[in-house]
Amino acid sequence: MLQVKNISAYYGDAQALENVSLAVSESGVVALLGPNAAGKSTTLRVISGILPAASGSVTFNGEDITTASPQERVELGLVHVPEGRKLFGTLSVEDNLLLGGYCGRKDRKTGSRLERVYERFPKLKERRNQDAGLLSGGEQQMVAVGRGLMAQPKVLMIDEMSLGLAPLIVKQMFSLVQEIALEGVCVLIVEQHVQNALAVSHHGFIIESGVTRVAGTAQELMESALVRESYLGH
Amino acid sequence: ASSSSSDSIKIGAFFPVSGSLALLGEESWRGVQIATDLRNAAGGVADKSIEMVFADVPDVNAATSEARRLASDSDINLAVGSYSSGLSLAASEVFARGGSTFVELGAVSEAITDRDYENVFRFNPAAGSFTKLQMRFITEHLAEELGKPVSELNVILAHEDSAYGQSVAENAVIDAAEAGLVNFSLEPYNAKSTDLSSTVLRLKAKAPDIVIAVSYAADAILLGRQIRDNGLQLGAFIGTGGGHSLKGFHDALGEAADGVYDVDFTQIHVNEEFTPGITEFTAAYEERYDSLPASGHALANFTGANLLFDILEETNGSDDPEEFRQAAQNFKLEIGTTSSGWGFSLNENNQNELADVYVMQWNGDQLETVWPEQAAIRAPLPATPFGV
Amino acid sequence: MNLLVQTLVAGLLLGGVYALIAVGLNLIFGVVKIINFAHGELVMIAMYATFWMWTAWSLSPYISIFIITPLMFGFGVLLQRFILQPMQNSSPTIKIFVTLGLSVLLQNLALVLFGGQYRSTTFPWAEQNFSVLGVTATYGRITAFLVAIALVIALFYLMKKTLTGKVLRALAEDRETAGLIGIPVKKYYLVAMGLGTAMAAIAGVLIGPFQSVFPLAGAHFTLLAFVVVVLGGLGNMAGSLIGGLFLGAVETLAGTYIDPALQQVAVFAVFIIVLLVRPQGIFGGSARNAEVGLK
Amino acid sequence: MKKKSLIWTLGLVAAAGLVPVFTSDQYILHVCVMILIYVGVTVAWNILAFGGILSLGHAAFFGIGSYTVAILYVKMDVNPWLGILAAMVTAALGSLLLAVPLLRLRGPFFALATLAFAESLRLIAIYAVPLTNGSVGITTPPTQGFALISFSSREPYYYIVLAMALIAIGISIWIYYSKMGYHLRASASDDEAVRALGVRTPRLKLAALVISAALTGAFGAFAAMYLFVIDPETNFSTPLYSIQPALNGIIGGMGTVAGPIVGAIVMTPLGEWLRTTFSGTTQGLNFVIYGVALIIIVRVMPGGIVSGMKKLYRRFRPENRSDGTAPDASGPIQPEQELANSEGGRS
Amino acid sequence: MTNATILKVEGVSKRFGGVQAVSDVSLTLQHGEIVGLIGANGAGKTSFFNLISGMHYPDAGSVAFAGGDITRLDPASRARRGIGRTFQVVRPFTGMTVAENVMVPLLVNDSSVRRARLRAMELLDELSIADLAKKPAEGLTLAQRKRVEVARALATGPKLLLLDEVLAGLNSREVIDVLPFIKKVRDRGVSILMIEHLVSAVMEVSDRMMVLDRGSVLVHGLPADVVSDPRVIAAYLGEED
Ligand SMILES: Nc1ncnc2c1ncn2[C@@H]1O[C@H](COP(=O)(O)OP(=O)(O)OP(=O)(O)O)[C@@H](O)[C@H]1O
Ligand SMILES: Nc1ncnc2c1ncn2[C@@H]1O[C@H](COP(=O)(O)OP(=O)(O)OP(=O)(O)O)[C@@H](O)[C@H]1O
Ligand SMILES: CC(C)C[C@H](N)C(=O)O
Ligand SMILES: [Mg+2]
Ligand SMILES: [Mg+2]
Repeated sequence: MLQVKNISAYYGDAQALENVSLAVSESGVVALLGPNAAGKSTTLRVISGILPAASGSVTFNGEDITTASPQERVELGLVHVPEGRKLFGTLSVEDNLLLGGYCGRKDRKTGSRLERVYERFPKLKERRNQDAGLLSGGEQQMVAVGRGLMAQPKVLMIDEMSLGLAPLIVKQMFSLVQEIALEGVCVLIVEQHVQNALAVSHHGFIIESGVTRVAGTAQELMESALVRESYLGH
Repeated sequence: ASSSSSDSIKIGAFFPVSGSLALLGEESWRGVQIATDLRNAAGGVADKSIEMVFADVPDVNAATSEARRLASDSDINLAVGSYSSGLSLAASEVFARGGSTFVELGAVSEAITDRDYENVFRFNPAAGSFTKLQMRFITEHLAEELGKPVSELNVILAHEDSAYGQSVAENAVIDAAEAGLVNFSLEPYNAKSTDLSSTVLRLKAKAPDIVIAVSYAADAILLGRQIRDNGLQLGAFIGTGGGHSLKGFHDALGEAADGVYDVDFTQIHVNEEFTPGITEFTAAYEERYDSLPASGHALANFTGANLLFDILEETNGSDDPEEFRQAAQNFKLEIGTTSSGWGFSLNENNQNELADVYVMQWNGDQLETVWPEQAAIRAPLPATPFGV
Repeated sequence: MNLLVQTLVAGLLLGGVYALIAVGLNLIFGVVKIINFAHGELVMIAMYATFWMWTAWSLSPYISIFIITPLMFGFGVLLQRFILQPMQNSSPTIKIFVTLGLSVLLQNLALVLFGGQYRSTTFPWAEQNFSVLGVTATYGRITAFLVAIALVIALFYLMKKTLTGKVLRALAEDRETAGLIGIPVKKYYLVAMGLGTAMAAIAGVLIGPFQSVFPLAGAHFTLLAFVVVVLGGLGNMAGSLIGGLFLGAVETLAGTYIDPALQQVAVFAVFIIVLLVRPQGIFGGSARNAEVGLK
Repeated sequence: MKKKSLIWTLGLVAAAGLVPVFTSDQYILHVCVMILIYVGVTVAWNILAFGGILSLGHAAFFGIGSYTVAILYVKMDVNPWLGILAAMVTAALGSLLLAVPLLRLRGPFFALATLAFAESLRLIAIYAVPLTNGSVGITTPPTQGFALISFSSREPYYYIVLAMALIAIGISIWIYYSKMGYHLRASASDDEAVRALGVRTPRLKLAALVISAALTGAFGAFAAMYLFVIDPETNFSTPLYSIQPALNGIIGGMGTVAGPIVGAIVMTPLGEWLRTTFSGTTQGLNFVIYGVALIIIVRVMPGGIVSGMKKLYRRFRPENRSDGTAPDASGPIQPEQELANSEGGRS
Repeated sequence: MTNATILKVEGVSKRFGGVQAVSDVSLTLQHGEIVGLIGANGAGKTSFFNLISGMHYPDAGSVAFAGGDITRLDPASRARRGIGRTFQVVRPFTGMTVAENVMVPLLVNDSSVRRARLRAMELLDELSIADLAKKPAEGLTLAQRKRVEVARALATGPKLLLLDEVLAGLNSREVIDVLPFIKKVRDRGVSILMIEHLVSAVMEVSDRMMVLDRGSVLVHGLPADVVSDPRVIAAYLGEED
């Protein structure tokens, strides 16, 4: 459904991506792995359109969206939950969620989508009127994912999903991701918890120094020497 | 040493035509241009044509800078200007210190000629002329009309606090005391105020018989409107040139402006026998700019420029500072012989003692000269200023 | 006593004008994150428009406002689209200087086009006096005051309750993320700048009947409007209203009871003192809020 | 790099020193003097900018400096050289009035406070007639002599202000490369983090403010002697001495060492040239062009001329392009730096 | 307070508006000890750090460091006395290179820029980011920035180091590389208080662990005891599946 072919990208004069390719299918969890500075976040930025690709192409459902604006991509169902949550701190939790549904606001189903997010994160319902900036890290991550869900994604990309979250929450997040995937969404996660990530995904990609090194099923990756050596440390 | 080329005399001209002084700066410069063109058309000065080298001086820094630029041109030993006292002080200082001549044609601050510079002249009336005439008008005319002895008249001078207002106010204090106005006080306000409620309320609290105002354009209008809106009743209101001479003042206040007195440089509605040459000036102005002069500044500068040309005629076209000073000191004209009605005679400070201002009164959209008699086209009429 | 009341009334009416100018600035400052030093010039343009429509076509300001406001909205949109938007990624300081350039440009363009003359819209109804118990005010000023209040309430509602308002607030906080979640950022910046400019226009039209217009007519208001915005709290429309009224009162009270020549000094002194006591402005949220909001 | 920049600097200084040898045109020298005054004030302004502090109120210090020397000289007969020193002291003391706002307000809020501060001083200078002569201002006496900093030709003024500007530049370079510079730059980026590392930023910023104000005061004092007319409208002028130095700094490259110098050298003659070229045509046209030019310059080179030039330079030397390292930070020219590290300036 | 006690926090509390972020927390840290601080998101860990480092002042309670009371001292003075910290949300100095970032604290006690530069390089080398020295700090990835953050904190020459989630964003392999470094720092005599969600990692290096829950101390003890405590499992770790 989403296909990224041979992209490269720069920050100013510095090259961050050299040759990254990946493809994800209709639903399920896909893990994007790699050491620090490999270019994982950058890849997501290129896919969501906030950083232009210097070369290569991004296609979504067969449509070439390499030069589309971030809004157009969100409308198509390509949604990015950025690293560091990036909530609107002075807006209430509910307003943050509502804004996540901005692109779909015309279908008048925003209300029911909101209810579903609250069902999934009852804690957020409790805090609906509180400024998002005052939540703890875990709660903020929930709002961030909830905000992403409000856009009715077909592909949901979550950067550093479990960063800074308590183990309990991390577990919740992983099962949440699986649940979301079951509803026919493809979830692309960038994770440092490699083992956990591969455990919930069916596919994985490994990027190193801006180049896709390995692609395969989660099983294959788990068993590959490279992964065991450089990510799991055993 | 005069080095002007044989067929033309180069004269520096400093006026603010941009920035906050642009309006009357431009008017003043127009007066000089008309005088120059008319004189050149009539054969120039001592068979030389006059070439004005213009410099826009929106602020004091620009004035200093431009004065230095023109003064460093070896062909320029003489300059005119400048409408605004602050600019004049700066530009003339540069010229005077460089040993060249500066002739002020429009700024009124006494400080300009009080510095004892040999080569700084002023041909137009200074602030003291304004206040002396105001006090005379009050004691000789208004006191009687308002039916109060001079010593009982409550007179307030409201002035903006730039160099112009400050200079007039300082003179007024002295002249009021001399005139026996014991009940005289000052109300300064900031020239850039966008609201003068406080000033008007203070005036109201003091219940004056007469208010004298020293204002630029926007504040003149504002003060008038707020006096009207607050229903401040006055026996008489006397402007001091500046904003109160502007057509815009009457446009903004309409009938409410009728009856307001104004002491200023000669305006076009004046006894034309007293001001020979004024009709030519008015015609030339209208032809060039398609409107009547916005205030008396164009005429004052026109008159001053002509005086300058007359003096240059005496030096046979030489702009050598020493020769010029001699000629200027010796040059005399009777009152009533120039287009502004002024005469010419320099005092020891190089101030033209025979330049004067007149009392005018708004009537319809005309500012008519009403006092003293020799310049007047009609007698002053009693009126309720600002329609209250 | 009457003097005090009259002074206060004059001050509040003046404050209404400040508030009117400040709300537009608040929107631009708060959302587009631009210190718009040309804000006064936007007011000035509207004043000229009012004057010309009145002089040329005898259009009352209270009618021409419905023409000028949308036109100025468009002007704001154009400014944003062609001048400010290309600068959006630059540092705030750089943007300040673009607006300064704009202010110099507009002031002098007015001078080139209209000369330095002082022009007044003399609409008789606005000049009539309304008087209660010896306290007087003109209809023009009262109208400006009432519209200021109405406008602030409308804007307050817009920002708090409508989606547009929420989007604007989100933009104010983090424009990159707003773009990321699918909000057409540029479009909303156009809206914000357009709205801010329209507010300035409304202010310009309404003060037309009692304030003369000339090229520098707006310049004076810019700093004052900033003072109001900062005092009232960034992004806080009600704060701007109250801040404006407060400053208007301070100005006239200081003028009447201390010295008119020092009334601006009093305003600035109060400004600095208030900031020291409450850096987030009188009505800014908690310190934490302000920090999040201003990132 | 270090050596190269040293040679460059010496070359420039030598060239500057030689200007009067090549021209005796008093107007050109005058423009050069004005350029150097602006170099001085901009460099002083920029010391605060190292710390990410945007002042739009340097006219306050400039004016205090001007008035100090003028009042001391004209009213109390104090030698103007001493007056310049006194001006530095009064300007520094005056800057302490901004101490509390400096420590409590951030970004644009401090900038607005400084703007209001300078405006207040201007109004007070108008009001305090017995001390300042109000709007009429003070004119220094024409008596000439080196001891009185008053000359008939521009050359001596030029050398004096050149020396002052070099001292100011020297101080600014010294600060930039010393402990204080590092701490200021770090504080520009994140004041709280730098405090957590042991830097006493209140003291640091205050020191920067006081140094900046004192230097500005010195140039204000020199300008008073040079322009001999001192009045509130000019010497406390917001456009001339608050906005213009900031503009020079930003156009040159804020917070860099070379930026303000380049900015002042480019902007001062530009304004002069526009005025002289277009005056006498349509009134105000020169400022229209100035405004347009300003917008264009800032738009084309948002990081300032210095970094704009560096970018150009790098473009023409492709081998330098993608090695991924930052430009050498030890040279006098720094990569572009932004005042506030985020949108709109944080409060 | 014994000689070996470096930090003694007694009964500190802090409230933000309606949230009691920290309530009545006490902790004593011995010289050369590593204490791990864990707890759910929003439990008040970072706030507790802020009370120690002086970013916030406690509403109640006291903080003593190296024998002196520092409850009311400003952050800079605390840093000078030997409290170094990192920020959970990393804060590199933008507009400065990585090396210059590290030079900033070094220049607090030493005015020689040259010496500071050399020392900064040593520190960067120790954290294996020497190759980034000349890079502008804003262009780094999160993990790289965390290392810069640690280098900067170490450069203050701390007696007590407060590490707020410095392992976050590292994968297991990288974590394994970093842990010995933390021990090495401790072996030089620096006491360490670290917040971390990666329980296995904290357990490995910590001498003791403390768990915060909604502002208060839930459990405090040896790592093995702490992680097997049912309250901790319920509130923080979750059931093993
Ligand atoms: N805003 C930026 N400006 C300049 N360079 C950047 C920027 N963001 C990232 N980089 C550089 O791009 C490269 C790839 O970074 P990216 O953030 O994509 O890595 P990552 O794989 O997400 O790493 P991490 O796991 O640490 O988040 C790195 O070398 C980084 O230094
Ligand atoms: N400056 C502040 N103003 C208001 N509330 C605050 C402030 N700082 C923290 N809080 C609140 O205090 C509580 C504790 O926050 P803290 O950051 O200490 O949690 P934490 O344990 O570090 O969580 P995490 O693991 O997510 O980082 C949270 O509810 C948070 O929203
Ligand atoms: C309005 C004018 C009368 C001002 C006057 N020319 C001055 O000296 O500044
Ligand atoms: Mg990343
Ligand atoms: Mg935390």
